[in-house]
Amino acid sequence: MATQTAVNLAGLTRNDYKGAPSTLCQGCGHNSISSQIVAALYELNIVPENVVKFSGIGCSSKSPTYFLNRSFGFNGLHGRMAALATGAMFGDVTLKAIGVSGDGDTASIGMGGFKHMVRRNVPMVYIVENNGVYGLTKGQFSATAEKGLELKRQGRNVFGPVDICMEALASSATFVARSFAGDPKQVKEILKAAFSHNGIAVIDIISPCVTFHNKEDSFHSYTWGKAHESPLHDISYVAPRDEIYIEDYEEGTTQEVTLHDGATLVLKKLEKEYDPCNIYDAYRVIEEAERNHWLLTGIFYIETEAPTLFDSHNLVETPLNRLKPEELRPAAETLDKLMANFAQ
Amino acid sequence: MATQTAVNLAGLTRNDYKGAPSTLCQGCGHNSISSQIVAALYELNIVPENVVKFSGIGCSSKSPTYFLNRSFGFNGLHGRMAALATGAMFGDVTLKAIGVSGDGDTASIGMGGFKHMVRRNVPMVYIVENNGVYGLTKGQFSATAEKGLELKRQGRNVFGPVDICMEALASSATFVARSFAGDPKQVKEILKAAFSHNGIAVIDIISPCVTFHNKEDSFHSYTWGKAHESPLHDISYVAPRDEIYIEDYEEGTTQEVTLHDGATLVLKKLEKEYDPCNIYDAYRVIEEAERNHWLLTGIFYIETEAPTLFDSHNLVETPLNRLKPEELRPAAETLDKLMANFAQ
Amino acid sequence: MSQLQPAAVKDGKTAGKKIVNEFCMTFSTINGSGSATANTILLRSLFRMGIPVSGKNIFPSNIQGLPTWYSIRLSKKGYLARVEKDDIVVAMNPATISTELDFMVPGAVLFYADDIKVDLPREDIVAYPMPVRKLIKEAEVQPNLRDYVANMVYVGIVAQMVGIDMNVIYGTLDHHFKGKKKAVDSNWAIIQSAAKWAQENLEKRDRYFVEKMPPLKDVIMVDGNTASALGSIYGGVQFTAWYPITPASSLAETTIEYLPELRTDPATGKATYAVVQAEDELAAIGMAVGAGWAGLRSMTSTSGPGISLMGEYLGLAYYAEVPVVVWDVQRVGPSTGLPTRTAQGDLTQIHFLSHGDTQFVILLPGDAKECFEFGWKAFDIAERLQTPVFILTDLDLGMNTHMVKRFDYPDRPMDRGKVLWEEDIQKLVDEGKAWGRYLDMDGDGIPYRTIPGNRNVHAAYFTRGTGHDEMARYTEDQHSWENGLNRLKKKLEGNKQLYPKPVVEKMAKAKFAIIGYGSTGPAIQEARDLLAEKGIPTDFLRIRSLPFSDDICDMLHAYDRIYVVEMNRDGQMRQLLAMNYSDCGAKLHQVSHTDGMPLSAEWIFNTILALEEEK
Amino acid sequence: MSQLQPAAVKDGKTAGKKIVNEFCMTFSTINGSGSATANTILLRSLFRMGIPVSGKNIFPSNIQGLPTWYSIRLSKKGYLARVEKDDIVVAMNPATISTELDFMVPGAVLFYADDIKVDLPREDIVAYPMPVRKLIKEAEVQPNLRDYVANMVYVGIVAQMVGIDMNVIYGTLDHHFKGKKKAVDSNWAIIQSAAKWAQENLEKRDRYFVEKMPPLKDVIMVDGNTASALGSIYGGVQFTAWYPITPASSLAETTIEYLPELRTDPATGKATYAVVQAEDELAAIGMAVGAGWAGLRSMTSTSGPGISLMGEYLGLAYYAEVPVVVWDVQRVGPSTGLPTRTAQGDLTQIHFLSHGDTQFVILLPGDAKECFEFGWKAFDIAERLQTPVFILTDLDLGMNTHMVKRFDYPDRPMDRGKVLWEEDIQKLVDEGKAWGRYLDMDGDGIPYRTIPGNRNVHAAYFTRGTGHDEMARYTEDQHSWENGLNRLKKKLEGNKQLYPKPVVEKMAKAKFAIIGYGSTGPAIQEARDLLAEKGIPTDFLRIRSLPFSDDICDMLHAYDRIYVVEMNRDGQMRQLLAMNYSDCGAKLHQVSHTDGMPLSAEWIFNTILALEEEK
Ligand SMILES: Cc1ncc(C[n+]2csc(CCOP(=O)(O)OP(=O)(O)O)c2C)c(N)n1
Ligand SMILES: Cc1ncc(C[n+]2csc(CCOP(=O)(O)OP(=O)(O)O)c2C)c(N)n1
Ligand code: SF4
Ligand code: SF4
Ligand SMILES: [Mg+2]
Ligand SMILES: [Mg+2]
Repeated sequence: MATQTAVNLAGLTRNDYKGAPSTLCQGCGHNSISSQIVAALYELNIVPENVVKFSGIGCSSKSPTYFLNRSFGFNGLHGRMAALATGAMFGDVTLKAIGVSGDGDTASIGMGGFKHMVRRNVPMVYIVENNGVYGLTKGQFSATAEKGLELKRQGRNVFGPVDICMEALASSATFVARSFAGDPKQVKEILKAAFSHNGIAVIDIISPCVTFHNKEDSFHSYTWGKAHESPLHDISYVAPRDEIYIEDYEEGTTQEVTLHDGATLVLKKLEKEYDPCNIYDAYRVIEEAERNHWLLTGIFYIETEAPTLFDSHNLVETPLNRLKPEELRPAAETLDKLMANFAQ
Repeated sequence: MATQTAVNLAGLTRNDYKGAPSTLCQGCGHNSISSQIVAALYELNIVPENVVKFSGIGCSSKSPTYFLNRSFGFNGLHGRMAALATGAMFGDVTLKAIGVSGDGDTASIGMGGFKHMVRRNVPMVYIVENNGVYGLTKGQFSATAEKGLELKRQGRNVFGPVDICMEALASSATFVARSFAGDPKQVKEILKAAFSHNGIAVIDIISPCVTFHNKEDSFHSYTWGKAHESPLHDISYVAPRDEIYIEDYEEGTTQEVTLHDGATLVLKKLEKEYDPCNIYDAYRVIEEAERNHWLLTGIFYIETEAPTLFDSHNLVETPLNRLKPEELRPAAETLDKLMANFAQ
Repeated sequence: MSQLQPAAVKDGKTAGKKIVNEFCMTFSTINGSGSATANTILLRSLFRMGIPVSGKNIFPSNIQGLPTWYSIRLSKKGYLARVEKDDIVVAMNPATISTELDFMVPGAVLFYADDIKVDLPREDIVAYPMPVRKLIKEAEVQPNLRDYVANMVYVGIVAQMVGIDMNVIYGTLDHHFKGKKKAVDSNWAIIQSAAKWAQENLEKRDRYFVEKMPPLKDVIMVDGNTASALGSIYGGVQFTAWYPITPASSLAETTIEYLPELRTDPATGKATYAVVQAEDELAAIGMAVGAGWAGLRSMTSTSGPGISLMGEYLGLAYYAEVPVVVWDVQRVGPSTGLPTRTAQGDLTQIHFLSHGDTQFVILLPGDAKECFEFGWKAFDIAERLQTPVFILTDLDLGMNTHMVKRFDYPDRPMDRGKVLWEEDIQKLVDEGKAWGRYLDMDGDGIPYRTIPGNRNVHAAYFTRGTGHDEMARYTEDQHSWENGLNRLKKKLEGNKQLYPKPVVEKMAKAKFAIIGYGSTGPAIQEARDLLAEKGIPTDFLRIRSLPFSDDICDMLHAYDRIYVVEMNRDGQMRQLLAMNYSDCGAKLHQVSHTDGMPLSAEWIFNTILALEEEK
Repeated sequence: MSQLQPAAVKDGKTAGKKIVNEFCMTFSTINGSGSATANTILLRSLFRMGIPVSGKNIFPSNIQGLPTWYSIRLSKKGYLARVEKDDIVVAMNPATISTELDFMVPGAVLFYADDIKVDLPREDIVAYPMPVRKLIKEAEVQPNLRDYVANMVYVGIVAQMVGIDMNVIYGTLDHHFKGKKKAVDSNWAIIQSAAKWAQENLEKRDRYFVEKMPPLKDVIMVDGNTASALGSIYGGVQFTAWYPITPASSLAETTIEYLPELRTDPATGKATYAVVQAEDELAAIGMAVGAGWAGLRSMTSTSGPGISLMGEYLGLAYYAEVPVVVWDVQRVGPSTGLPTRTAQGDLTQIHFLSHGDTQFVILLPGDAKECFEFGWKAFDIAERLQTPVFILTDLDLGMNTHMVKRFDYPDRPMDRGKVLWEEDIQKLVDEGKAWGRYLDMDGDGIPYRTIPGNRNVHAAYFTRGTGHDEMARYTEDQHSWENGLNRLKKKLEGNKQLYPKPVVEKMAKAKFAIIGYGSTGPAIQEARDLLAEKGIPTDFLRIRSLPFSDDICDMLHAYDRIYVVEMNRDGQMRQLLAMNYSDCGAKLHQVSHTDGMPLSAEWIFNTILALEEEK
């Protein structure tokens, strides 16, 4: 008797969410994030054909090959994922988009495009696999490298790090989170919430580069992260159809946020009083964390009602890329009318 | 008997600070800013030969032709002033740099370069002549255009504006201010303080485009600005050699900040309790102003001690561009030594 | 105020001869003063009188206060190119009047605002003062409209003096202001009073007249950018990402203007298209490539500096095989150059754009009608070949108003190329056929593509600019690379039937051929007539696309000498021809020149003549 | 574990003949395993034995876990090009062993880690197992170092079997680890034990031997990027802005490595230079242009994708006349292509980079020595001509280690070009001479420039990419534009004495000429010898710069047939030659090919032979 393979509500196995074997280094943080993307989508019962993947160039940007073989994907140019994805998503706005970028890809060369994509609130899960270094080109400083960091061949970094979450916030992002590849459960829960969000969901995931930047005492390493990660809250994602049931429920210690598709985000507050719907709180804790060199994780900010880029375009119901020629070429009479107007 | 022309402490007349006649539209905010640049430098007794000017492309970016004829200047590419200036300033770090950009130039195409220049704390007065529109290409939306703005041929702007000051702050700018071309006195005082600052001084100046975007009810117009400008404080710049004397001095109502070159910035607080050395205050008021559509002006933030880009390079005293060939080409023996090492 | 006394025509040679519908008028004004309306009214009125006309605007790269010229050429013979001399100058700008005098032919006419000090050094010019201030004062115009209205004064006076039909002017006004009565009336009033003043006060002492001609059949007046925008719309454009830049902005802006009318669902009012103003050209092309990949008819429009920023993405589109249409409305470079002047200087750049071995399809419309035609055809070509297609126009073609045959509605259905949807993929699977994104199944170098949103489980593939094999898998394998790249070459060079063929015009016993392309056509045609008059008949080959049509090869072999006429310094088309047709290189002669002005027939004629004499 | 029994050589033809110092060894490993050190030790040891060697690294575009090959060619005749077949393969990667077998010559040798299952289909190969695991186990290596140490096992075994001097290996180890005793000892221990194992367990059944040769005089081993970095430093580079990209990164990184030692003030320890890692290539070139304008010897280094982003700024530098040096270490494009493979595919792109009519000086070093030489000369040329100068190398030249003559110290003083400082300007003023930034005072097309920081009141000017006249004033005037642009052409084409001339090598009674450039020189030279052996003597012209030297024109006229050999699909140099020398186009034949691998002599020989036969 053959063993039954487990399937999700979409009738798919975990295998259906897999990608090609990874060619990243063993132990690379990016690999563990890919696994959580697979897990999150499997658990969310999202059919891979309904997802489209994007990336730039870098080790991180290779990741989309390593999950969701059955989804279309486009590995674009270094630092230019934002524009590519923005244009591509107009093809069929019913698709869910996920983008994977690196800290070099997003915060160095890609800063401008990233900021403008966020500003347009393009509905997409935008993951920055942040290791503070250029992995694929062998260990130069990226713009998120911590000040004072020393790297072989590169000397000492004299600049303060770009804070992806702060940048997202300054550009009016509607979902801003930080996580740590060494905390897979949190990564997964945040991913699920992000997929339920209608708008840009920026997730800055500290993802150690074990080959070029994994010194115990550096912010982007596993060791440091494991020792210092400080979550703002415990995050549980509750699917639209499920009943909310949280252990250890205690008055005033949790906050619920209803997401676009009806799912609920349950945040169990830890230590700090924190309201992720309050933008001032977000600015404050991000700035505080940066200043004090804390690896503060969690969902910093979420705004569920903002219109997306597509809302403002008032598109026909049919996905644009399925329109028929006759829907695209105006009738001959219209040209006659125009010509009459241009004529003598 | 000829009339004596007034001269400043550098022995120069105002004329010595002039540029070519402006070819901008009559009444353009940019022209009034050029005048204040002339006035500030004249009053600061800065010799024009010690200044170097930069700009991108746009009406605003034409301005450097209209002041300081006796200074070198480089009108670069659209959106790419930051890099040009960063490289150029290495030539002679004793020069004072002023850059004039537009909102399109800085916040649309130039976003990435701008952010990275700020992050490097390149010592430069960086002025954004912000009119919320592309002037030179005839009235398209720029990234600082207010949400909901309607412009001829362009329709309605659906995106929130980029806030230059917020962006500067998020990139750890060390001097962040906003002013209004319709308030020449404030523009001038802020400029003076900026020239005394050792680091990047970002000044976002609302500067109406009278031709394409000057509707009474729009944020970037003269009329609206004049009616709604709300200064954080009264700003007085006191030169290093002068004694501080402020009228109406009242205990606790002023704050003094000593600038890099020994000058003092005296801020007379208006309405709000505000400390421009406190970054949280800065985030808060900028966010508040944006959200509430206030034209809040003044110096939002100043940090006088941060090292500049050049501090980290430990350059020789002589300006690099005056080094002699023998200081640049290593001696022949050094090559022999290297070759020995590469040989069998 | 030094009032200039009208001088009599002293040039014996030309005096007396009446010149009808064959001259050039230049209006010298200051930009930002609203003269565009006045000039348009005059241009259109002449057009309505059946006279072949063309208008060329020479404007500065600023918004207000600098010299601007607008030249209208009337030519009953139908010549529409720029001429280098003026017959009539209307001078509203004191700063430039002495320059204008230099360009006036003997017997020319000068209309000038009478508050300008004119020191007329030439006796062969007829000068008429225009009491602009006085007429405005009498008209009791609001102060803020005075500059604008001043231009209507010259409309009235010039119309009166050369004989433009006043009823036609009224009709044109009505058309221009879309029947808005108040605007029509107020402008009409001032035009009329100016005409009346001229009638009463000026004695006609010059030789220039306009006269009605038979109606121009099936002819329209339109600027190239509008034609391009409409061509794109009738080509079914679904996505445009653009960034403002002169002289391309009005192309995208015109799509914004017409799309809501032409391309929204009548029932729901919803759009079948999207236009995004990007944050820069890197983003514009990135978005356009993304949309092309996602199955949309996608385009961007820009000018030289934008192209220089788009190289990296276009190399990706070439290699990953993404259809996208790129308009380059050329201006004068290098660098920011002369943003408001015209040139054909981006040809070689685009041909060799992006690193590594790339190659791009380039279409070269010769007039506004072809802008429309190539506008819709470009999508067919791009989607059929799954590759970027460039369309090169220039400022002269794009921004000036041209007289041209009316546009023809597309004569064939849209070609969306080799696209596999769910059923198509399933059919292949069911038939046990292997589909690979980059597999050349038909032997024409063109693979089949699927489009995101295709929900068949076998449809998805991963797109990348890195090495990939026929199945779209990542590979660094030498042979996959080389085969892939060679197939791309085959794809573009083996399907030449898709590209517009050159247009050939012959004269009997032609001594040599002239090659040209784009906006210089009218000047070349006129120069050929001048040469023919000198006893030198020529043939003309107008190139309309790259990769070169095979016809060109035959043509090149048929002549001993070929002059390649273009508007750039380096003779870029000649360079490309010499490179492609090595055995003909020696007979290709460069006739090129770039100073920002459209080429004149005179310059082409003189240059070729000189080269002929040299040989 | 299927243990493969050593097979005897069966190929009768080759058996027995001893092959000394004339073969190729390939080490097949997995990247990230640290094999680079092992390979370098072997390469350098052979070099120290006086044997001409070259090493070529074929590595994937990832960091760890994928197949990597390192080939060492020994050639007592001095041939240094890539060969397509292997004589010896050292197989450490089970995944690729079957591929490797395909490339082995009859009689070849296979060393393989004995935990690899080898199914040896060929009887003509000698196979030696290597007990890698066992030896590592015995050596008691820390677990995290095992992969790395495994490579030292093959160093010992191969050295023992082909006869590399163990003392030399020790010396090389010492050199490699800069005398760090612990590292030297631990590696030495494993190498020795491996060699001992081989001595005791393997019977030599193959024909390959190395033997000491006389010392190579004045020869060094170095990679091109190091040579380029040093050339820049000895050229007095003051400012570098760069952005990481393979294969260019190590160029900038090497300047960072050497500058502190070579270019700080000994008294104060302060720097006479600055290196900035920019946020992208747009910024890198922007900074470099800024610094060049401000009077610094300024450069950037990148590869294809970076060049595609730099077009706009380089057009500005060309037109505004700013000196700057740009290194392009070419990799395979289009697009991201094969980032770790070599090509010469950016030539036409760069020649036509940026919109409008532009033109760039391009230097084409043929080996590491010329990388050094052109490195310093490029600054002289850039500053003399006030224009961007490109230096094109490629991955093979840049990243592989080459044997080359030692570098010569610059033989002439720096040329900072026509720069006016305070006194110079004052002198002109005092003499009543007008200076204008773009005034051609000497008639050579090169104006004088001042530099920001010059405090003379007359020194300043305003720099722009928009139209300007000789006095650097803004203008849209037609003649100023055209004159300015023509002067730029004259500047670059009228001062050709500044550019490196082509190198010509002749054979008596040459049947035709071969043209080549850059890293393909060694392969071409070897191919010429092969052709000569076939009775076809040839001449060779190695182009070293563009604009083309006048010598080239003469050369072209001297032959009936010319084969242009290069590493790209489109024959880019041939294209440029055909374009420039129209009358010679027909005799220029394309011999080009790009699959990511350096060209081999064999391929060149075969291709030319085939073309010769066709004709
Ligand atoms: C235009 C361009 N410049 C440079 C490169 C080289 N490059 C490839 S990946 C990379 C950096 C990647 O860093 P990051 O985004 O942080 O990703 P990681 O490898 O660290 O995951 C660079 C500079 C490129 N591919 N394209
Ligand atoms: C690469 C490039 N793209 C586009 C342009 C066209 N362009 C010139 S100025 C300008 C916008 C200027 O707007 P802004 O910076 O706000 O200046 P303003 O004119 O409003 O002062 C644009 C898009 C250009 N010069 N270069
Ligand atoms: S180099 Fe670093 S980022 Fe790249 S795959 Fe390896 S560990 Fe990950
Ligand atoms: S168009 Fe606007 S920004 Fe430009 S000069 Fe005129 S008023 Fe100023
Ligand atoms: Mg990284
Ligand atoms: Mg603006």
